[in-house]
Amino acid sequence: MRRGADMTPSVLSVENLTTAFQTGDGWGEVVRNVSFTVKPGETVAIVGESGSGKSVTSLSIMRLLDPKRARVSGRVMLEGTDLLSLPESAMQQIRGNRVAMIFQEPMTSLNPAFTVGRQIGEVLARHTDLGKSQIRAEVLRLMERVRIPNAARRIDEYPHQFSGGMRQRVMIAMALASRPRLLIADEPTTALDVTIQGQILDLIKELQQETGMAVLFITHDMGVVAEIADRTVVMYRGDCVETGSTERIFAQAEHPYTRALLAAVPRLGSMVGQDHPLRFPRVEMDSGRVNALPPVLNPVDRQGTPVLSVRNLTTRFAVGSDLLGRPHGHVHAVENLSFDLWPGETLSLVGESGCGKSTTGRSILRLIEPQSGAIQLDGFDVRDLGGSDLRRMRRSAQMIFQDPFSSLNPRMTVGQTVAEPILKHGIAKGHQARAMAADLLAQVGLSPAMMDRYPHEFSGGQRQRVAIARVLGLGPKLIVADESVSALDVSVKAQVCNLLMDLQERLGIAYLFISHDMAVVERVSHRVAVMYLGEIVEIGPREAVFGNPQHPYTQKLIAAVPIPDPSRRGLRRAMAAEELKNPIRPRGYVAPRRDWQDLGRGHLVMNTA
Amino acid sequence: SELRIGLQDDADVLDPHQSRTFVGRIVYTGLCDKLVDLDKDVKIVPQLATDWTTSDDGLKLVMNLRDGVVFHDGTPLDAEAVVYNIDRAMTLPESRRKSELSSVEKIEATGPLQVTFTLKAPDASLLAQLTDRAGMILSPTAAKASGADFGANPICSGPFKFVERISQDRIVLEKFADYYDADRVKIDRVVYLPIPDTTVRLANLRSGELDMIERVAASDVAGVREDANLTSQESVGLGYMAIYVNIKNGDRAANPVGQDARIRQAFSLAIDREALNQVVFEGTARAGNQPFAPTSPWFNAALPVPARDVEAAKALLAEAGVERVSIELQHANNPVVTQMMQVIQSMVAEAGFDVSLQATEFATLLSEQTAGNFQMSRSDWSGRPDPDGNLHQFVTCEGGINDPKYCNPEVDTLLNEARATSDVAIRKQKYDAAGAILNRDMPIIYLGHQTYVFGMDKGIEGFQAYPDGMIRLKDVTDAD
Amino acid sequence: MTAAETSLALPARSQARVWSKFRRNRSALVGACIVGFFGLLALLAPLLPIADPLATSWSAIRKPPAPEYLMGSDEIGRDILSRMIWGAQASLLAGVISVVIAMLTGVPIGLIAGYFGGWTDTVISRFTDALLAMPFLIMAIALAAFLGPSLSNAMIAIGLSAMPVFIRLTRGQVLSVKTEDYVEGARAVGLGHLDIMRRYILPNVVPPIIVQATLTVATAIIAEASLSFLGLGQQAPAPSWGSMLNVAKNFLGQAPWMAIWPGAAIFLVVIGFNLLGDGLRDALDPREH
Amino acid sequence: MLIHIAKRILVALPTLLIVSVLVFSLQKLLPGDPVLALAGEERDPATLAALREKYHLNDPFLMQYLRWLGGVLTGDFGVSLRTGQPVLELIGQKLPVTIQLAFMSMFFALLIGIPTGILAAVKKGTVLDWLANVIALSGLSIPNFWLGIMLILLVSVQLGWLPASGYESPFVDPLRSFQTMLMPSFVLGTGLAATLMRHTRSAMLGVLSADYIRTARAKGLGSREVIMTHAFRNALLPVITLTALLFGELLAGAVLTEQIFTIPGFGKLIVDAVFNRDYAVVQGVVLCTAMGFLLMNLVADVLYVLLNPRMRTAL
Ligand SMILES: Nc1ncnc2c1ncn2[C@@H]1O[C@H](COP(=O)(O)OP(=O)(O)OP(=O)(O)O)[C@@H](O)[C@H]1O
Ligand SMILES: Nc1ncnc2c1ncn2[C@@H]1O[C@H](COP(=O)(O)OP(=O)(O)OP(=O)(O)O)[C@@H](O)[C@H]1O
Ligand SMILES: [Mg+2]
Ligand SMILES: [Mg+2]
Repeated sequence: MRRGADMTPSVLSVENLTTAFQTGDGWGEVVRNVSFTVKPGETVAIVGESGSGKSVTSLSIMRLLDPKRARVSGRVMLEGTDLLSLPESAMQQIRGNRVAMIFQEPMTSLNPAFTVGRQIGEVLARHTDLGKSQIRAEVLRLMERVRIPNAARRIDEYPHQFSGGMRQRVMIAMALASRPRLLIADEPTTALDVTIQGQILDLIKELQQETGMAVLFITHDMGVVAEIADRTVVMYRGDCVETGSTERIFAQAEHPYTRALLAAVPRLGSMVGQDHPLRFPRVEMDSGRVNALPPVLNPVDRQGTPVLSVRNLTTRFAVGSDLLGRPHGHVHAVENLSFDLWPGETLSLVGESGCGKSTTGRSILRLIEPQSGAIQLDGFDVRDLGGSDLRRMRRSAQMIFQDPFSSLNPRMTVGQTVAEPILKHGIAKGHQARAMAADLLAQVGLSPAMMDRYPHEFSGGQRQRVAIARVLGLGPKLIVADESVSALDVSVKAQVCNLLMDLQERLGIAYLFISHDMAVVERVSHRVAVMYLGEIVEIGPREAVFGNPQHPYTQKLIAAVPIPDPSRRGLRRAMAAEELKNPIRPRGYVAPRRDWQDLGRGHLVMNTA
Repeated sequence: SELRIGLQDDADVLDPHQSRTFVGRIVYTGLCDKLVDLDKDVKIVPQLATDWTTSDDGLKLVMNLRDGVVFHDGTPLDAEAVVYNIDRAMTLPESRRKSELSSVEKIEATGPLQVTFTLKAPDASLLAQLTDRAGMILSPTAAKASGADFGANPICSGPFKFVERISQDRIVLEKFADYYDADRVKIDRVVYLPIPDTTVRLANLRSGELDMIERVAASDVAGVREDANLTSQESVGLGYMAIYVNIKNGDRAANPVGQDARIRQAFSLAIDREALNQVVFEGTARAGNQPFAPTSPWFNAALPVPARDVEAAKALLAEAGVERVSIELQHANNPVVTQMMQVIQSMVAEAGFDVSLQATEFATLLSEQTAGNFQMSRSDWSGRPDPDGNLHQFVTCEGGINDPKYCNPEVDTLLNEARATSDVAIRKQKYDAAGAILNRDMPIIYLGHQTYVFGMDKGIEGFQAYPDGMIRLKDVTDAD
Repeated sequence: MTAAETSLALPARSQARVWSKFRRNRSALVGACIVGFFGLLALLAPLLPIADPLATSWSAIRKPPAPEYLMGSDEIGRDILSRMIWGAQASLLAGVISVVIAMLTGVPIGLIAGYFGGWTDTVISRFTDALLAMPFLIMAIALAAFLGPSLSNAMIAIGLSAMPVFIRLTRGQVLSVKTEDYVEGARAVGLGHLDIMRRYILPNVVPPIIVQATLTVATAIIAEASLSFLGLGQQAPAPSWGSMLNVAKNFLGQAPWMAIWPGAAIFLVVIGFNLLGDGLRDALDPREH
Repeated sequence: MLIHIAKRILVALPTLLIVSVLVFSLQKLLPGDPVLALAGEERDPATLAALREKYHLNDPFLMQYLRWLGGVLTGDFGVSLRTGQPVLELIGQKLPVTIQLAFMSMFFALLIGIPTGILAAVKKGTVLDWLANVIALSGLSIPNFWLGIMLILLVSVQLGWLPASGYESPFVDPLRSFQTMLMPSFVLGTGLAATLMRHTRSAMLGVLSADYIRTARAKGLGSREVIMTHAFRNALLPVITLTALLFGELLAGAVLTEQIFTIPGFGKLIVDAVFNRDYAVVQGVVLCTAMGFLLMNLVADVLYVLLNPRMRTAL
């Protein structure tokens, strides 16, 4: 049906769209001469790395940019009307009505002060003549349509009472309310867990089939593109470098940038038969040539003493408190966790949001106080350490955080940031420390000339390198990398992963690699532990867990990962809409006894009840 | 008709025996009659007492009381009531009247409407004391019932009776129908409203919110006089404005000004009192150099208000062997006093005094002054009808308010003698003699005398300003 | 370098940038000019060819502005212009120093309360509440009595009574900054509490404090007037804008100019400080463009 | 919710205790002898001694404090040294006045501060922003006494529109009560408006850049609706907390304003009490204002919770 529709008039036709922003010194163009069309019932994806102008393009179409700071030129034709020349009041009639939009951040895109029912109903109140009760009925219908369970009850709840995936459904319901001709989805699944992402993508596809609306889908994830888009527009630094059918782009991309982009995408299953973690290939930007890099060959001696040994670790957070200050219950964030990690090894912790991955990492470094359990770290008994010992211990174990934007002090220069731990631990002084910092920056591939810059003057990948340089100065034996590459673009993600692997090979550092990105995990780890509601449900060598997943949860997790191959599209399994469970237990709850089945070579699986 | 009067302050407790504020006395003028009253010339005239005689030795004072007077609660006024009141004023622990009545040995009812005071020593000032709160007669029934809490619901025998009081907001009185002189009371209701800010007080008068205000600021007097809707009345007060010099009250007296009378004289000579009056009071006050205003019969004409003489002042300083004198001067922090002190500061600077001013909040000023923690201190005295009240307690060695701790037996003798006789000519002679000594020793540098200026609506008639600054409401009519 | 890295243009060095950002901010510049102007007046008062601010003249009581007295004369015949210029000293000092005192005491206490939490926080918070509930007048008179009357003690009194607001404000900010990753990061690399508070938390809680400080400058300048009335602030006859206003209020009808000049000056300075504060906040924030 | 309120009240108790200890100690620091201030021109030593005895001024500090505290706990706040009235009665007389003044002033402050704050945020960097700032700041930098007297001279004396001063209870004469309070509460309100405006502005600026504002606009809502419902509702939260804090400042400002307009409220009561060293009154009034202040904070806290679904549903 779609192929044959080439001659139908397009819903949206963008011609030579150029957007410039007012900056300190004049106007800077961030989107240049972008042209594409979207036909009814068609899905067009815009891909490109962070900052390439995808969002600006969509916001320009919707005229949501501040006209005082942004200048948009070109033509944006929506079924024959040029949106750019409409007066603002007419544009308000179009927004939310003929064109609807959903945004990346489900957590912040809904107004926390109003119920979801009201927020969905607002669109109807604005664009239809329905009465109050009719609106409510319609909202209910919409909520059911986007498969929100218990819609009748949840219509009067507030956004914070919804999980990320459910909020995104609310956003979609809001967008669909007035049956738009075109839906613009700006990275609608980026912030979601893989399983939830799969559900949302399914939903959008389904709804599109029902209504025949056109979808403009913005993403940086090639797997998602392959799964959803009929045609693809590739953007690179504000330019549209390539447009074509998704199959063609994946099969024979013309522009080197597109090829580089595709090469950098980690593919689940590509590690079959590999014994060691494998570096990402390096791509030459101008030619698009791909050079494979060698695997990480450092030895892991599992006979020796582990650098980290965790036994029965439990961490809980109190929730609420009554008049006497006693909590109503506890979040059982980490429950009875045990594992070992040897020098030079990467153990990945995977699992959905809220399953306790970060809490595990933070407990090990004593950034929060665990309830019980034993932690041996490089000879320290972590749970028994006092002030000065704790500080010495911290030289051995370090942490890198997920969000490169919030993990560096915005008011300290990068040089100061990197030199500070060196100075504080008395490793070096004055000029020497500065020289060391420069050296560390060089080690992570940054120019020492950047030392006097502030974090906001770096890209996300660079910041993550700074964060790594900073902890390297202390010569750690263990680094807890908490989603350290999750927020990065594919190419940058590859670089940072490669950097981590280089350092491991050179310095024998052990990583506790926390991530929900299964494809990356498969590439970098020696062993993998799968967490679910605070517990490890499956742990074992990477090839065993990925090749022979035993626990149903592990299987589900792997199945949900989108595959960057348009030809394998449609293999998706219908997944039930569900919310992530929260490990909150009432006061006095006793965790059940668990036992694990040993499948050999250290592959353990929790027995399901 | 209702009369709304703006007062400068809120009255304190409405018990004449316990109260101490000037505005409180204004309220009593309507509320509580006294044994005797003052006339415009500060002569003592009958009020509740119709006539009185003093024995020749001056130790007995016999008073005959008016017949047919009743208190607001209906209790008739008789000799027993007066005896009860004077006893209460002398013995109630909270009484502030004790020193005023200190010369009284006892009081007895010597007839149904006659009382006899027996004195410890002759006291010419006693009658004058009885023109004020010491002579106010409360209903004994009410006073016995309420004890020290009389102020919550005061019951006297004045032309108006108490209705209500909301502290800091208003005190309301209404005409007492059984008043013995009721015909002369033409007002039905009086409301006293405390409004401390002079500008605001005047604004209220102008806008018609008030019918009368007391103590119009000097800077506003001209405006009131020019305003066609307003009239004004004024009278030179009984009190004085002065600077007290620490002569012997503790360590802080050890300074040139405290130790050398010539330096004090120089200070006094360096002040242009008339200019002070013009600049600060726009000419409404009186320049002065004695505890009595030049308009008072007790004024010592032999010591006229000196003209400023900077050269003479310098000469005196030279004689005392100093060229410049540094001195600290504390004063109350109200704007007029502050203005006045700055003028004085700049005047005496030319003669060689480096005065550093210390604006002090009033309660602090009082206790510092008592404690002797001052070099010079600027303070006012509201004045008493009898000359004794303006002098004795300030300058006699044991005087209760002798904060400079000045002590000169000669002065003590003169003032005690003046107190003991009721012969006006002899008293005048003694006060003149004491005044001459004080003018030489100068523990207190008198600066002048304030005038009470009342502003009122054109419609108010029959009001007379008295030197004691009280608002007497008999015969006052309100045209609106 | 890779594509993503080069996409950012290299800016000039940071200090220079703060300065240039500040200079480009027009309202901040206006603010700086106003404050600078009055500051300069205050500093240069002794050198300017103006009348003695203390010299009285009985023949020129409350004269309206005229060539001889450009801003008129006051209630005892002093030149208001020169009193305005000399008064700038006391008023600016009162405004600035007391705010500095309030910040120097309030910010560290708030920092400690917010950072450590628990009992420390509870105790400090209760005390702060108590201080906030305490009337300024009582604190001021008591402190005056304790410290003795002078301009500098007035500043201390004003500063201390403005302190609790800074404690609260700082504490609230710290509570939100404390949860940032970079603070946890600092803990993870083994920095001590002092370092974390000083280098990680403090700089990031400063912006709202600057705004509060510039607002407090206004209150402080006016508070100085009410304190001098209590014998605590600038002692007569030395001038301050606040005390000039205080005196002027008794002559509003007869000599309005006595109030207009100091009133206008306070107004301008307050505006100046607020604009300056806004500009400073924006310029200090490396993230703002 | 009830538990939350109960907890907040429990927390307020120690604060009140601290306040009472602080006032008590500060009073002891005050120079000036209460008895001298009381005695006036009378200095008879026996009288002074009797007064000292009567008011237990010779007792040790701790005794005095405990006696007072014991009294307060049994509902006896002592009597005014100056007027002899029971302190509780005085407080009862002034409390309605102060409450009326406080709320009317707060109304003015909000009326001026919030719209200008919103306007300034929405029009950030424009002339309107500047103007709103100037208006709000002028309220802050014009001293209350000055504005008050100017208004009296203009509105009452020149135009004769409103009474120059005084107070009337709203239960006796609502219209006049409103009229007498109009100017004082305006004067008091303008002083607070600046702070409110500045904070509203910055809260609005923060909210206006939030994602959900973009969502609201993407729905096709008009800018009015976006600003007034979506943005303002969220910007309101920090402003509520601030408003409660401002009640403290309001009481401080009330001192001068009540003086000028001769309103018999707490401000005037406390000034007179301090100047007369009327300790029992100072003590009682401060405790009472502290309670009021804490109560406002509690109300703000409850409002905050009610308006903040995130917290409301957590309770
Ligand atoms: N309001 C703005 N003012 C100035 N520059 C802007 C503004 N919004 C975006 N830009 C710039 O425009 C460029 C394109 O940004 P855009 O948000 O479209 O990127 P994107 O492709 O959506 O990236 P991401 O994947 O990170 O969302 C970036 O360099 C960004 O810094
Ligand atoms: N400080 C805290 N107080 C209370 N609950 C907490 C706290 N930190 C984490 N939790 C809860 O503990 C659980 C585990 O959180 P954690 O951050 O470890 O999850 P995660 O696996 O890292 O998730 P994500 O992938 O979203 O980062 C979650 O339910 C979370 O809400
Ligand atoms: Mg984007
Ligand atoms: Mg996490």
